[in-house]
Amino acid sequence: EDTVKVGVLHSLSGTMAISETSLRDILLFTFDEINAAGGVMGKKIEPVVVDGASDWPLFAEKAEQLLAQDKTAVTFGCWTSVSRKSVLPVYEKYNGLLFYPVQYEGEEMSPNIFYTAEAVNQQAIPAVDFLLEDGYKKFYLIGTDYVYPQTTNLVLFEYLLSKGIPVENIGGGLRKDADGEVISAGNYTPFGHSDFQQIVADIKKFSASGDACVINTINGDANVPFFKEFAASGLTSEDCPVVSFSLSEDEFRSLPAKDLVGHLGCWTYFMSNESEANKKFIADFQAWLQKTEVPGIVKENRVTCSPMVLSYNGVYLWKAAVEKAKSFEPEKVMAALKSGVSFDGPGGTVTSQSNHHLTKNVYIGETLENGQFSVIKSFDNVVGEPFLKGTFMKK
Amino acid sequence: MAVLYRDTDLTLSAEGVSKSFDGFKAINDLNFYLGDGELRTVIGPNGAGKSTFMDLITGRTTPDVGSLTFHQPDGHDVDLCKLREYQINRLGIARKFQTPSVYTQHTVRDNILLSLNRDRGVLRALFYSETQQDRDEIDEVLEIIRLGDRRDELAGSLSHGQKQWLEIGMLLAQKPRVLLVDEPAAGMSDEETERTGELLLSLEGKHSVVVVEHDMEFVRQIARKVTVLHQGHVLKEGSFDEVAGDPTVKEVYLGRQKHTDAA
Amino acid sequence: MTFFLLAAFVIIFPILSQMGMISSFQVGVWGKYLCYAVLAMSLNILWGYTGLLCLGQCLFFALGGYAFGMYLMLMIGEDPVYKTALPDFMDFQGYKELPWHWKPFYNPFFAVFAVVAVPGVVAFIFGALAFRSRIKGVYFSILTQALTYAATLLFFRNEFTFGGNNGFTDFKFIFGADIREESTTLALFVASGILLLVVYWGLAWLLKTKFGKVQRAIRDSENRVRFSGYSSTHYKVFIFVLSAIIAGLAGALYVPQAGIINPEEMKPSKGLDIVVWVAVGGRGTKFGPVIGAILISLLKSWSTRAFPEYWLIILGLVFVFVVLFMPDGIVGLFEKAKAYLRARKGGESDSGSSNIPVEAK
Amino acid sequence: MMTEPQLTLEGVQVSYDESLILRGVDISAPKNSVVSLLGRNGVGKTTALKSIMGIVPLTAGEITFEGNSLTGKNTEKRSRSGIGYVPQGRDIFPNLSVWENLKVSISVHGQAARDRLDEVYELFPVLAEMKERKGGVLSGGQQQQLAIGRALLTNPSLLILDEPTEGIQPSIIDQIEDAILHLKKTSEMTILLVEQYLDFAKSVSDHFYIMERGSVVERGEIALLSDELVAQYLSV
Amino acid sequence: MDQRLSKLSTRALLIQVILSTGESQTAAIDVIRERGEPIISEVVEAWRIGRISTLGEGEEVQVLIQVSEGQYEDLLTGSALTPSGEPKINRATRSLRKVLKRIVDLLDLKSPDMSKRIAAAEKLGLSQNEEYLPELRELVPKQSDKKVKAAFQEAVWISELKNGRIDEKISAVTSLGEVKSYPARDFIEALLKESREAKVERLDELEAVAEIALKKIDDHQKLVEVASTLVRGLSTGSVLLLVSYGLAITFGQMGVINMAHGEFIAIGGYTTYVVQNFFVGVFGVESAGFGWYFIAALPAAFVVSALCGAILEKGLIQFLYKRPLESLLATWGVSMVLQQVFRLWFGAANVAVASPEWLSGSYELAGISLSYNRISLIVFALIVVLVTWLLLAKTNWGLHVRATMQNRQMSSCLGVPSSRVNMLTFAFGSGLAGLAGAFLSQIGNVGPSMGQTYIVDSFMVVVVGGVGNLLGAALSSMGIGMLDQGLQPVLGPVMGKITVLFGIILFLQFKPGGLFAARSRSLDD
Ligand SMILES: Nc1ncnc2c1ncn2[C@@H]1O[C@H](COP(=O)(O)OP(=O)(O)OP(=O)(O)O)[C@@H](O)[C@H]1O
Ligand SMILES: Nc1ncnc2c1ncn2[C@@H]1O[C@H](COP(=O)(O)OP(=O)(O)OP(=O)(O)O)[C@@H](O)[C@H]1O
Ligand SMILES: CC(C)C[C@H](N)C(=O)O
Ligand SMILES: [Mg+2]
Ligand SMILES: [Mg+2]
Repeated sequence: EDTVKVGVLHSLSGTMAISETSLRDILLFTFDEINAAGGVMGKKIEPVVVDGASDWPLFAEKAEQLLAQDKTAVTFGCWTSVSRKSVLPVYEKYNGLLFYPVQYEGEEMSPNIFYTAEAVNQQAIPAVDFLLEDGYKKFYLIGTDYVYPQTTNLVLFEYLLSKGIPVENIGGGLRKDADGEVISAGNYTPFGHSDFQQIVADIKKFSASGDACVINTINGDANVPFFKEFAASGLTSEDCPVVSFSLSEDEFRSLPAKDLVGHLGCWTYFMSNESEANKKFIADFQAWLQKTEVPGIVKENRVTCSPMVLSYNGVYLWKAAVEKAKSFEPEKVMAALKSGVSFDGPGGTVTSQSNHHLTKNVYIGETLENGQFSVIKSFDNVVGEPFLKGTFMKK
Repeated sequence: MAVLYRDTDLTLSAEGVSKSFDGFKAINDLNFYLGDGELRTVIGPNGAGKSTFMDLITGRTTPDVGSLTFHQPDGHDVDLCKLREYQINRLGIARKFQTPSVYTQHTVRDNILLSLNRDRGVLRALFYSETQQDRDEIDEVLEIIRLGDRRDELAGSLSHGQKQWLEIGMLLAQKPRVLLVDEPAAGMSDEETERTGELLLSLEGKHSVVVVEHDMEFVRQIARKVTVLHQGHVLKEGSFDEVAGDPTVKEVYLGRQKHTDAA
Repeated sequence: MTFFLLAAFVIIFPILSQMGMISSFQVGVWGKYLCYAVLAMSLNILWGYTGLLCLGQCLFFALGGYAFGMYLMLMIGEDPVYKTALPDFMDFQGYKELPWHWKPFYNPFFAVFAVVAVPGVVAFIFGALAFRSRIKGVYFSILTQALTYAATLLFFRNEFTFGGNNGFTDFKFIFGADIREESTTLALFVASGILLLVVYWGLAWLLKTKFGKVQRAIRDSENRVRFSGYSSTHYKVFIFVLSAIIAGLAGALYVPQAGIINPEEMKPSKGLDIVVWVAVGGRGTKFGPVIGAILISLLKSWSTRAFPEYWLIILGLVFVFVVLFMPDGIVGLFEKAKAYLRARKGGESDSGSSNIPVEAK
Repeated sequence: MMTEPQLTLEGVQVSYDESLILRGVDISAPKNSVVSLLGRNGVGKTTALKSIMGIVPLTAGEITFEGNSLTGKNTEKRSRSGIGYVPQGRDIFPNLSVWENLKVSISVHGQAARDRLDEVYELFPVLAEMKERKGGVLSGGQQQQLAIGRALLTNPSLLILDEPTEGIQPSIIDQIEDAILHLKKTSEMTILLVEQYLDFAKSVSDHFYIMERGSVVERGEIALLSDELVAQYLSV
Repeated sequence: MDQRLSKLSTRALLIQVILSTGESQTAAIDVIRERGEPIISEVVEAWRIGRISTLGEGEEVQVLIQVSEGQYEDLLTGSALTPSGEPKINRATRSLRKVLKRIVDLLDLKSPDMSKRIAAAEKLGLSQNEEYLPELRELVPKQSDKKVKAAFQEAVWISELKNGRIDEKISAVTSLGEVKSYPARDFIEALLKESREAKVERLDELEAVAEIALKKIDDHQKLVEVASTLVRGLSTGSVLLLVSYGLAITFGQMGVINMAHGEFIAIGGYTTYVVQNFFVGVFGVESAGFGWYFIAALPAAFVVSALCGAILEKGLIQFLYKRPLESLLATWGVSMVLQQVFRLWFGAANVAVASPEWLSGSYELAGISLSYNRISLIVFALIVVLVTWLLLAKTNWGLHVRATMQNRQMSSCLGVPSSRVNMLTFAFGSGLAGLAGAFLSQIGNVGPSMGQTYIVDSFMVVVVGGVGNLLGAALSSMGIGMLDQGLQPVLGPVMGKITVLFGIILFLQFKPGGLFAARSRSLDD
């Protein structure tokens, strides 16, 4: 048998499809690219694509199907943390291997999952460092009401305090428990929230005295009404820049770019990266898009972005680890990963760490009118650290 | 000549009742007393408030002012305005509606079964099992309404007149103290109307009955005391002949009385 | 008859699995489907037989699931990330001790009690309010949808102490058994099967009682029922609570098999899914909901793997097809076929099969 | 009466679900006459009327109106071609006001209908009094009057009345009777009447048909409606 | 100062700023600071959004401003030009932009555009930069317009809070209190705090006036807050109204439980997107013509959705009038199909719809900020209500709709063309949904599942209003919108929304048939 089955587990329908379909696309591209170059240890990759349909129990079921029925050697998939959490027990039960490519709140390290994702210290912390350096003194926290934004903002809250920012300069509201300990920082909206009038009015007040910025962990398409409202209220990035963690080039395709010019993003890859590797990567991907026949893949105006590249890197890291371990056995592959394998990806070199995360470069970028980022600062070889909560507390 | 008014105890009395809808007085200072075992006929022009009055008694609507009292045999008086429909029904006041209303998705037999005068609480319904007596009662009713041969058909597939009969059967099955019968003869042939009349007459004495009808022949057949409602108020009360001879009643209601005269 | 078919299935399936003819994965999947079937039945007694279209049935399912999930979370012990007795998400959200309302859930009996009580009480309060004020028809439906929507938002909140968006996952033990063992999977399947049979039988019994008749009478003409001396409110509250409890039980058994419970499970769209199961299978039929839930889930499971890009279209067209050509669902089609065979001697039986209104022809 | 029939039913069959309700009904109503259709409860009178309106589909037979077959014409076309219908059970539009109920007819049938309005108000003064009230809250008899008025406004050449006197007070029944006789005299209208109120039927009709279990069993001029026939087919 | 530089024209200076780096750039900026020509802000803005590009290399280099797609102007001469090669976009660095922004703000102080002057004064005042104070002071008396003057004066006072002498501070605080300056609030509070904490020399008088001023501002702010909340409530209500009005017809009037309503909204959104792209193709993004795309999109969205509605009615819904509950199942299926069709056609990602210029920005009225798209939303909602009402209440068609919906069979018996009425009504309702989609594209997402966001809300609005009652739907959407916005400041968006939902549940306890319940005497309604 000269093929190896590989699972692709993303939502192609439902609310998360807006983000996840692009990851399916890039994965299929990567497989084709690897197969064209001779496959993995001589075996061609045979993708098994399933639709998790933004339905978390279905994710678990599909994961089990991939492992138990299709006997895939590895799975690339999941976007939301909850989907990852729902499949985690399945991978542990079958001792499988999952590559998770999207920035997340951390606080997790399953023996069966490899996180190519940005940890909080590879995205939120560098972004705040940059803002502090740039002279911003007031920080408004806003996010979607669930685990990732809440956790990230709590970490940032601690971090900002540790950097000497007074509490009153952290906007969005605080909630404390009975002992007076802060348990939530920031202003939160439900998923799919569409009415940001009040919040933007609040931000306008907050930023009136200058030197203020917004830290945005709103997830998914609620960003569109947020930025539309933000722009409509007359605020610009010079007055009060917004740094977002869930908006990549791919999301910009659906945002009116002119409302976003000058706002900031922080990722471990930008499409505008000048490296040769990246240029080739983009060109190959575009060429692949034109000739692929998978239904529902949009061919025009496609871009690449960090989650896509982290998916791409994941596949190559897996390939490298398989070749290092000389086995498709998930356990051995994971051991090889933990021992540290590297890949020169489009966003620079990434190296796997023993804590199941990656060492990678982090870039701060500024949004351009064409939906691209221009890099304004980079941090090289940042070591991914999933457990951050509490580490900045002085007292 | 039938006895017009037997000096019996009352079962139902309405005093000073008014009810208006968006300013329109459907019932206007109505006083009405129903004796125990009495058969009363109520007539009156379309829109006089006859059905509305029944609505008030059965709890479908509540009066704006006035009192509605049910006099129980044990001497207790119950204020009907405070009760919900099912509570009023459980006191023993049952009604046939002007447009036939039956359980269309149930068989004819089940329509009767559900109307039997048994404990109608939730738990009893769960652990209810049919007794021989129930079966007999059902058969008896089916016999009276002559739907025995259609007992297992869905009530929804009956014709208009058959539904009328079925609803009368449901009324009988409840064995109520007071029967309110709104236009029982509508849609029935003359023969059947007469039979309905006989049926109602046979209830007299055992049950109090209020019948609303426009069919004067029928009214004449069953009439004891007749009440004429007009514009929500009692216009006249008395024997059939007294009422039918009244010029106002003639004017607002009977018209030239061709058919009644002929009979 | 259908009961014995179901019973046979529930018995034979595990035997086949023991013989290695069915994978443990399949057992797990079918175990979930059985729970779905129970859930569908719980809606059917409300909608099919009482005419109360509840769009929030998923709420009761999820509440049962959450109640049992709390127990499962506590049973994880000190194993995963933080190595404390608290569930991980609590460490994660900075709790120092277990909130009071979590404590009794160490006791499995309490958990089972809560599985029944929580959905029951919620249904009772909501039902008593709604039915007393005679909310009915679509008003009732939309209200139940509002209720489940509000609950979803509430459960999404981190501070609601139920894990927010991520909900409960990574269960390890159930009644002392390792949840990942195949034998546990099988046991859960059997438990779901038994629940299904009991509910199926119970509902069949219920329908035959006078209660069942009153129920259907309420569906046809609730006012008439009231004027016949029945308190339709009491009946409706009773059936609503019963249905919620059944849904809760289904949810409780579902959660250990699905391995996750989170607020997504009570989203209004889930409530609609259940309605669709019932409608496709045959509303107001005993077997319809079971077959509808299982077939649709199977179709979804199969098509998301076989046609990941097209499955929504396939499923959507199936619904449209069912409505147009099987007005009484799959079961209705069988009934029609049976009736047709019976009546064939009677010559051309008219187009009655597709209730296409006359004026539209 | 030698005029050609305004309406004929030939061998009309109708069935609900599996059971045959009309088993070949033949009726013919001469122009400008009043024809009564009589029969016990459940024999299929209403069903026959519905089949004329096209509300229930025929399984066999043919209906001809003014010389044209109605087959294939939907209800709406039948109404427009001049058939007015007062159904059993009234079928008032409950949330339209009385005036709007009438206006539905006017809006379809135009000026001719508007001309009739005064006539209708004269016949049923209550409709003028209660113009603004919602149809659904009227009393039973008032609704019946509204239903008749509404049908008259469609300016029909064939008026179908299903138990029009049901629930109506005696004085107004008299007026309806007068109105029917008047219409017969002053217009070309043909009336097909289903009625349980025999005296009424007798006094307005020219012809009668008696139905029994889905078929017509007797027919003739109204004068021929003998007590024997009544006893045989109309009593229990 | 560099003599050579000051001889250069402003345009040439700008070119130097753009092309050079380091010292020579700084020098050029210093000179530009002295100039007051509007071209500076034009160029800076163009630079910010990536409209400045260079052509050629070395000595030959030309700096171009992009006027619109493919159209350039030579910066040096200001004349239009068709580039001979591919112009290379030149971008300002972030820090440079910040510096230039300040210059532009200063420049704007003298801009002929009033709103620019106001904005600049506001901004410079808030920066409390000592350097700007003299200029601001100097400019106050030169302002002829009252509003502008007030803005300049306020800016001066705010700046004085930090940079003035103590007596100036006190009078500034007092004056700011008088004009109830909102932006000053935090500064005054900071001043107060500073004074209180500085134990050595407490400035009692300053503290006293600061307290008074704060109170005045706060009181005023409360008023403004209430008014703003009202406006926001209106606008939220208008969104609800738009998304639910189509449903009030298809569901409320026709009884079709239309789960595909949301997808009709999406059809409207996508139509807008397509029209936008068409306009971009024909006119280019920059052209004046593009701004009109939205005007064209409105009827297009209506027509396309209405057509789809008509097809759906003819192909499916018409068979279900006797089985309304089944319409739920069928339309749910349709909704799934449509969503996936959107994904396959337009991609799974949302698509971008830009607001035309005239819908962006906002208008300030007595401290209440009214953004143009929200205002037009409210106006538009009003129009929709009016037109719908006129159609349904005043036309024969409306009468037929209502008659048909109440009793299909009977209306046919009276000659109402019921199947055509059905189709048109459904199409109209769907068209309204499409219109809503077009409008939503201006404030939210356009994507395959955009409709799902609104479907729960839409049904709620219709039910709270009383099924079948259009006025009820209008009132209930406004009510829910107000309640939502009223609660948000107190409870936050999530708890606010939850409270609204429970509020609705409670409301229906008292009004089980909605605001305007249809009353009926029939036993089985
Ligand atoms: N809910 C209501 N809203 C408005 N008006 C009402 C309502 N209920 C009854 N009415 C009015 O009250 C009057 C009395 O109606 P009711 O049905 O009691 O008359 P009735 O005497 O039974 O007449 P009929 O002999 O025609 O049945 C009518 O004019 C009717 O329109
Ligand atoms: N919707 C239906 N489904 C099934 N059977 C029906 C339906 N409607 C009527 N029938 C049956 O058809 C037969 C004829 O009914 P129809 O209504 O025509 O009688 P009718 O002569 O008008 O009686 P009535 O004088 O009581 O109005 C009845 O036996 C009835 O049971
Ligand atoms: C922020 C999101 C894009 C992904 C994140 N991991 C989540 O929890 O859903
Ligand atoms: Mg009446
Ligand atoms: Mg009839």
